[in-house]
Amino acid sequence: MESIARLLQFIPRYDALPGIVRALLPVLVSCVVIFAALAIAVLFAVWLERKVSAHIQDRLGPMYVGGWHGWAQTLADALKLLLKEDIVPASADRLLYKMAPFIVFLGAFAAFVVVPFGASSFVSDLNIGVLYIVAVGSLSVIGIIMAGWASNNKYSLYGGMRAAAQIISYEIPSTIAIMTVIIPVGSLSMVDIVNAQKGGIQHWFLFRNPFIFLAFIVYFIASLAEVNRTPFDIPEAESELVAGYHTEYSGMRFAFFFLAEYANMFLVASVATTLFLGGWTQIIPASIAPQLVPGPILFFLKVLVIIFLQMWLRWSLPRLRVDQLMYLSWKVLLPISLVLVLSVGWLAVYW
Amino acid sequence: MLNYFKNLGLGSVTVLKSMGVAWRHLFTRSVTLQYPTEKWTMPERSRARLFNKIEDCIGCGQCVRACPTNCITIKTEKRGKDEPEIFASDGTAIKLRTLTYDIDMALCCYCGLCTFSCPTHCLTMTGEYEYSVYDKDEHIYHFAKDKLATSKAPKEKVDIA
Amino acid sequence: MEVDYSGDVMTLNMGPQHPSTHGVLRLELKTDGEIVADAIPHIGYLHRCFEKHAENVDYPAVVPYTDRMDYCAAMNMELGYVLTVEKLMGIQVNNRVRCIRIIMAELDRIASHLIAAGTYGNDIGSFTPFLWCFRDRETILDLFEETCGARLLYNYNWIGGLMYDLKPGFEKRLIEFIDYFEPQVDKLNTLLSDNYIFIKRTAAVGILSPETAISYGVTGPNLRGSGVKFDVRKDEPYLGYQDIDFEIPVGKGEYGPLGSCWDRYMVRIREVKESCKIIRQAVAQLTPGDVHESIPKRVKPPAGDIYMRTECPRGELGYYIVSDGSLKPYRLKVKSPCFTVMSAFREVSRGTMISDVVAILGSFDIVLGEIDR
Amino acid sequence: MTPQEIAALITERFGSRILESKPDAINPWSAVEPAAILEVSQFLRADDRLSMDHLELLGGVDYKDRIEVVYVLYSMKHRHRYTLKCRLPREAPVIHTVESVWAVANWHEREAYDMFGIVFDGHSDLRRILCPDDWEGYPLRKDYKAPKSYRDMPV
Repeated sequence: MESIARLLQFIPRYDALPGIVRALLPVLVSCVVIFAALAIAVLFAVWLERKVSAHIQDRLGPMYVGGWHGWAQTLADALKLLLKEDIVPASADRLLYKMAPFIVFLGAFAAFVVVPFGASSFVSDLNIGVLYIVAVGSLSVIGIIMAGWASNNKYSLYGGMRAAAQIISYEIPSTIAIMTVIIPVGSLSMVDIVNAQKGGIQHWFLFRNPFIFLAFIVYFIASLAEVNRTPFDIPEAESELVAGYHTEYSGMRFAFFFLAEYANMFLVASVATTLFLGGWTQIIPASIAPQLVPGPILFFLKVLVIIFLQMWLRWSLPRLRVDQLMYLSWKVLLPISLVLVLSVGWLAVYW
Repeated sequence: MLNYFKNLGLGSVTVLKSMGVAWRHLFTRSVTLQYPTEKWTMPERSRARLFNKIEDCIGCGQCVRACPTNCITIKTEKRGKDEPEIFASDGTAIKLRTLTYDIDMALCCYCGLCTFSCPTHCLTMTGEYEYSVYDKDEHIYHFAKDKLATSKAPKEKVDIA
Repeated sequence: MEVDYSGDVMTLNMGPQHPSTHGVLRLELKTDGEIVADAIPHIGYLHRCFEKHAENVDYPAVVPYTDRMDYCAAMNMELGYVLTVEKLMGIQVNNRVRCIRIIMAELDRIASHLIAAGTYGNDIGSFTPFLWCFRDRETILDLFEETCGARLLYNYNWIGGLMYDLKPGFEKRLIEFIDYFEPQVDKLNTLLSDNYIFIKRTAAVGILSPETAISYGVTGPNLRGSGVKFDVRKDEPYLGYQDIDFEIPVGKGEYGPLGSCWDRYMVRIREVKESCKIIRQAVAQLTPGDVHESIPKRVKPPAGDIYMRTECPRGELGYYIVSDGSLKPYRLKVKSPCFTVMSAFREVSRGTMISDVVAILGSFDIVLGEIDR
Repeated sequence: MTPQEIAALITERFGSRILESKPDAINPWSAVEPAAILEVSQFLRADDRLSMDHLELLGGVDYKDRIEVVYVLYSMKHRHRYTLKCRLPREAPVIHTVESVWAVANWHEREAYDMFGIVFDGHSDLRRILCPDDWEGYPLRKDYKAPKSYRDMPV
């Protein structure tokens, strides 16, 4: 935000603006910037998803729109969705029904405030950054339950209920896995965590000790469940619940759910990158090679690797059942993550 | 407890195996055919739109009897004795004038039974498969139209002669 | 699973428009949370009066209608009908017709099982096997198309013969395909069948005990999945299947109780490999001959009734034909394998979860066109 | 067991209640008195020499003067097949259900009821199965005239 505020100084007669505007303008502008960047990234991710799935399945995927390998396909789809009729079921709870997609999106979007994209490109460096992400990130549950309830559709209700149970269960192992990183850093600030990993690949938490590596795997699995991706996509399991909580949605509101799903993917990938893969820091230590790639691009590339991993998993695995999902969370991931935290703590104290 | 870890191990290994197979397929050649720009060649026996070479049709009505869905309508009349003898291309004498020969392709079930029953092989199934229309009545193909026109024309000529 | 259903029971209508009901089937689920207390199937949404139609058209013109019953395995559907009429009329076909019929039936069995396996993966939530299966099925359909001109509804088996002879070079392309295809089955197994999540989803679900299966008249892969070694091809041979060397795969219950969804699924996968074996032998037995040799000019069977069954991919398909000596069947009744399996559905799915209902339905591999006829 | 042996066995057991037997036909069958169908079925199923545990087909046939119910039975144990026929009056075809003997008969009988109007006495759930519940007439009867419309929809 500081850099945006500095940029805003170049606006003529900026100082003459009222104080409240001067206070709010940087916030607004950074919101818009993040939103725009996120929207583009999501469009790209959707395109990538279609391409990855297509090639795994021996297909080509979109090829026509935009010329080169159908790069504009998702743009066209988004435009189409915006132009489509916004249907509200007759017996729906109209207010909740209309609010739900925005709340779902809000959760994903607001969490990006504390993600450091580069050395100085972040909106805010909260000293409780990680806690904030965990808290805001689970806001989407409320939206999903609202959508499931307000649609007045049994399938939606099932989707909403499943999502609530699933996301809340998986918050626990994922948060505990995050703690393995917080223990050696000793700070909840995202910027501090990235700074602690500066200086090349060997300083990333992923490769620092085996316990954190396992914690990364636990976090990755739990985060998959949190963003409802296969093999944990039971809230929207298309072969069981038609489309889960967004069965009744159409047009722009559906687009928002879609956007939120991919924004959530970006969010968990960004958190994983920041915590385990060194965020925007360079891969090769400065002593060996010049550091040419700018931080934000590097960050984006790392995020993409994790997103690709998510897609790869999605297109090669079947879906779990509800009870198996709970089993995995409470009986596998939770004990493992607890053991990992204890081990990391033991290391931090006695090493 | 042992079982727990065994299952955990089995789960991880099979998941990784699945991912491995999927990964290898990322780089295999895709089988997609870019349809409107690329088209596959239809085998010569392809059974799609029916076509009747009306000049060879003797109006026997075998096809109507063979059709399981009654999609062929045929109306004939006897040709006059004074009219010149005409023959189908395989030499069969055409004794009937086909007034209407309509095929409703919307009803057709593409079984091909009519083509086999046709004695002069004038009714054939072509490889033409792109003939969607906006109005389902456009699926009725009138094959006899041209014949009517041509069959009338010589009659006048005969009169003049 | 013993559950007390004293709580509030919610009725959930699954279908007729639902992604995993494989057509227009309606399941009336009485659910208590995720648990299904009762699942009542309602069929008939795809009823096309096949039996009534058959009474009104000539014997040869019934063949295209039989195609439309089980559109995923049309070749086997018409084969059953044609063999029944031939038996009624006492027609003997020559060796070439016999071998080609075996080849086509087994190819169609592979194609049908590929759909079954692919859509089953889709039901369980894995989309990739679906397209891999369809990719290979496409090659089979290409082979069919070059032989008889149609890709789905063939009308290829005629009473007393075949529509066309094979094209020159067909055998070579067929063997090439089989050579290519057999390793693909192992790939599918790695991706889906042996996947731990898949096994967990299917292996202890939808148990159909052998006694229940027989009582409900379940046949084909579903019966063999319950461990009953019964295959019409071996036990009541037609087309000379008795001279062909192949195994009848049965469910063994590797990952749980016998007769689970996984067993039924795996029987199909193993059957695909057996079909490849049969095709290789049938190609070796091909002799020259005229495929139109014994086609009668008029199909006019003597008065009487006959029941005959064949092994189609979804189970035993029986035709009961009453002939009054005219050109049209007096009565034609089809014993449809999916119909009987579907009647066992309620029994099997009681007390499972919603996800299991989908898994059970997929493992039965039903085609609504055949249930409703 | 050969069809001849089966026919002899059930004739011996049930005597005059087996109306007619044609074990030499292409599809060997016996006509059973409708009232005895449940007993005969239970015997065929339970007897160790027969153990007809698989009901392959149950269907009606309209012979214009009568309606026949056809039971095609098969034994998974002995691998033999036999057909039973029951002749019912056309006006009021009623027969006892065999649902208790073969579970699959439930749906088959519903279909026969739907198509021919054969009433199966004691059936647990005798509703139409393929046609809509409020469909009129029994489509596979030979004198059936298809209606012009159903609920104001042209058929």
